[in-house]
Amino acid sequence: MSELAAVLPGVLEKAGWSVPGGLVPVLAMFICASIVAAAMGLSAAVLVWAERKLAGHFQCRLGPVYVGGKFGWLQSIADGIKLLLKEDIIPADADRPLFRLAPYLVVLGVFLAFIAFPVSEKLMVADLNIGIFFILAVLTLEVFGVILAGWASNNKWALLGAMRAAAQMVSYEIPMGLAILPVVVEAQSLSLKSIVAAQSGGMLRWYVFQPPFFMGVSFLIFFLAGLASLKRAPFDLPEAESELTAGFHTEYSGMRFSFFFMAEYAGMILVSGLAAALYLGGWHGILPGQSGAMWFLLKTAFLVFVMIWLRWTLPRLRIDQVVYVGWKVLTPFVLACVLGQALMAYK
Amino acid sequence: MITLQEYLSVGALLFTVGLLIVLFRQNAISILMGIELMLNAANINFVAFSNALGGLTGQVLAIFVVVAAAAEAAVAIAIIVLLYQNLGTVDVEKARNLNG
Amino acid sequence: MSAEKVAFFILSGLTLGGGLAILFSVRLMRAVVYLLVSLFGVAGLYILLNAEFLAALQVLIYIGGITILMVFGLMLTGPGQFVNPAESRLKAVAAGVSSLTTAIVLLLIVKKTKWPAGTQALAGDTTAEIGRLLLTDHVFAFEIASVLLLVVLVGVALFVRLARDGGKP
Amino acid sequence: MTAVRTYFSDVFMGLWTALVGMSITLRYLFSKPVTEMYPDVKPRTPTRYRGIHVFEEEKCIGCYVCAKACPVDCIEIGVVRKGKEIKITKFDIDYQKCMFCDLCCEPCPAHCIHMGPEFEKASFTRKGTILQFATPKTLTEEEKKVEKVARK
Repeated sequence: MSELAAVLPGVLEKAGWSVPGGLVPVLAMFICASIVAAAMGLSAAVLVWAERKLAGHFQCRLGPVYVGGKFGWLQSIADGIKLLLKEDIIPADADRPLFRLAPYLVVLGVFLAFIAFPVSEKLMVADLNIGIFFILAVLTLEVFGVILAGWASNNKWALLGAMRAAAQMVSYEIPMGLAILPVVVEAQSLSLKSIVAAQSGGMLRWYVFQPPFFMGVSFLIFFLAGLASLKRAPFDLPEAESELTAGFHTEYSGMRFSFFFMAEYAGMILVSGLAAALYLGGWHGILPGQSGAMWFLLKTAFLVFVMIWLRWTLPRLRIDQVVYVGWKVLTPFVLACVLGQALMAYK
Repeated sequence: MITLQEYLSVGALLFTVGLLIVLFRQNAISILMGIELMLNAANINFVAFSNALGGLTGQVLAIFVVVAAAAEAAVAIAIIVLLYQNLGTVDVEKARNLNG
Repeated sequence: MSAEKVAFFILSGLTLGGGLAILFSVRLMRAVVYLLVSLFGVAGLYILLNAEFLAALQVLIYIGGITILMVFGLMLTGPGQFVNPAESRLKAVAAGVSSLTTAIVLLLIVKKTKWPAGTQALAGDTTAEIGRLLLTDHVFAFEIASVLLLVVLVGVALFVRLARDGGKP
Repeated sequence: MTAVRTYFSDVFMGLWTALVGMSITLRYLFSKPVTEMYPDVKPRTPTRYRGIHVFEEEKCIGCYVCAKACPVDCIEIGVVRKGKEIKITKFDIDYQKCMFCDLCCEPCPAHCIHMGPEFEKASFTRKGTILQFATPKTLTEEEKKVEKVARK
C-alpha cells in the first residue's frame, strides 16, 4: 500500500485529476480494499468451479459440463447470479439485527486477514510487523460471526452447528498458533515479509525441509488445524448435512448465504497461502534465485488442491474425535515441535 | 497530536461505564462484562503512559492484565454456570445462600 | 483536525458508546455484541498508541476468547437469562450517583495533575522489545502468569466435573 | 506402556490410512469418467433389454394368450374374426401397470410380441401411459357386432 501511495500522485497527475495531498493515502486504501474484495469474490468463484470439477473427477464423474462450453466454466457465475436473485428470507422469530450482522462479521474477519497476505515482495497490502499474529487475531472474528449466525437464526440445527463450530474453531486455534512458533523462532520475526525472506536460496532452504523436521511436522499440524478452523472436511461436522441440514447457515439464503460461502473459499486461499509463506518459501522458487508472485500462487493452488482432495477422500469425523485430535494429538505434538525448535535455536 | 490527558479521560470514562454496569445490573454475566470494561480502562491508561514515557513496561503490564482477565473470565463463567445449575438463576440478588 | 484526532474520536466514541449500550440493552446477546464493539474500539486506541502487538492480543484474547466464552455462558444458563432482570429504581439512582461521583473525581484528577510532558512517542519494532522484556525483566511475572493459567485450566475442569457428577468431588 | 504404544500407533495409522485413501482417490482422478451424457448421447441398450414392447400386428392371431399370461392385467386386446380373416382392432398396454416381466412374450404362438430397446415413453398424463399398438381401423356396423374385446 505504501508503494501505491507513493506512485499514486504521479499517476493522478498524468490522468489530469487533482486530488488534495491528504486524500492520497485514503485513496490508496480504498484501491487496495477494492482489489482485495474483488480478488476474494473472484477466487471464490474460481474455487467453487474447481471444487465441483475436481469432485466430479475424483468420483469418476465429469462435474459441471453444460453452462459455458465443454468445461462448464460459467457454472459459478450462473450460481452467483442465482444467489443474487434469490429471495432474502429472515425467519419471523430471528433476532433481526444480529441475523443481518453475522455474515458481515464472518466476511470481515477473512477480509482483514488479507491485509497482511504476502503474494510477493511488492504485492502485499501492508507488511505489518506483527503480520502473522495479526492474521490469527482477526480470524477469530469469524468464530464470533458463526456463533452469532447460529444463535440469531433461532433454529435448533443452526444453534447446534454454531456450538460445534465454535468449540472446534476455538480448540484448533491453539495448535494453529503454536505451529507458527517454530517458524517465528527460526526467523526471529512475526512479519511475513521477513519470514519469507529468510527462506531464500532454493528448495532446501524452505522451512519444511529443515532438519530435524520440527517445522515439517508443524507444517502438517498447521495445515490440519487450518482445515479444522475452516470447517472443511474431514472436520466439516458443524455443517454436517446428514444431521444438521446446513449447520449455522441453515436459515440463510441469497446474498447472505453467499457471504458465508465466500468466506469459506477465501479462507481456503488464506490458510493455503499462509502455509506456503510460512513453510514453503512463499515467493521463492525451487532453484536458488528464482522468485515471483507466480511461485507463491502455484504453491497456494497446490495446497488448495490438497484440501479439495482430502475433502473427497475422507469421511466426516465425530465431534468427540475432532476434539480428541485437537487436544490430545495435535497440541502435544506441536508443543514437542516448539520445544525442539527452541532447543535448536538455543545451541 | 493527542495528549496523554485525553487518553486518560477516555480511560476514566470507560472505567465509570464499567462501574455503572457492575452496580446497576443484576445478571452475573452483565456484571462480568462491566468488569472486563474496567480492566480495559486500566489497560488504556497503562498503554497511554507507556506511549507517553517512551518505555514498554506499561505494555508488558497490560499483557499481564489481559492474561489475568482471560483467566478470570473462564473461572467466572464456570462459577456462573454452576450457580445456574444449583439455583436456577444467575441473578446475583437471589444468590444469598452464603449470607450470615 | 488531523486524521489521528478524527480516528481518536471515532474510536473512543465506539468504546464508550459500546459500554453505554451494554448498560441500556435488555437482551444479553446484543449486550455481548456491544461489548465486542467496545473492545474493538479499545484495540483501535492501542494502535493509535503504537502498541500493535497489544491490539492484536486484545482482538485475539477478548474477541476470540472472552466474548465467545460469554456467549457459551449465556447459552448454558438457560433461555430465561437472555433478558436482564428488572432493576429497582433506588438501585439505579444509587448506582448513577456513585458512578457520577467516581467519574467527576477521576476526571478532576486527570485534569489537575501535572503529567510528565516528555512525549517521546514509541517507534520501530516494539514487538521484539516486548518479547525481550517478557523473558528478561519480567520473567518472574511471566512464569506466575503461566502458573495462573494452569491453575485456571485445572480448576475449571474440576468445576465442570463437579457439575456433571452432581456435586461430589 | 501399551497405552503409549497404542497412542503412537493410532496416530501413525491415522496418517497412513489417510494417505492410502488419498492415493486411491488420486488414481480415480486420472481414470476415465463413467458419466453418460444421456439426453445428448443416448445409451445403447443391451440386446436382451426389456423395454417398451414391440408388436408385429400382421403376425398376431388374436388368441389373447399374452393377455392371459400377464400377471398384472395390463394388456387389452380387441379382435374381429370373419372366417380366416383376423382384424386386430385394439392392442393397448397400460405402462402404469406393466412391470416388464416378459411373461407375455413367451407364450405367444405367433411370436408377434417382443420386449424392445425403447425406454423413453414417459408421459405427463395417465392416459399417455397407455400405448396403443394396433393401427387404428374404422369398423363397419357388422364388424362392431362381432368385435370381441378381452382383457383376460
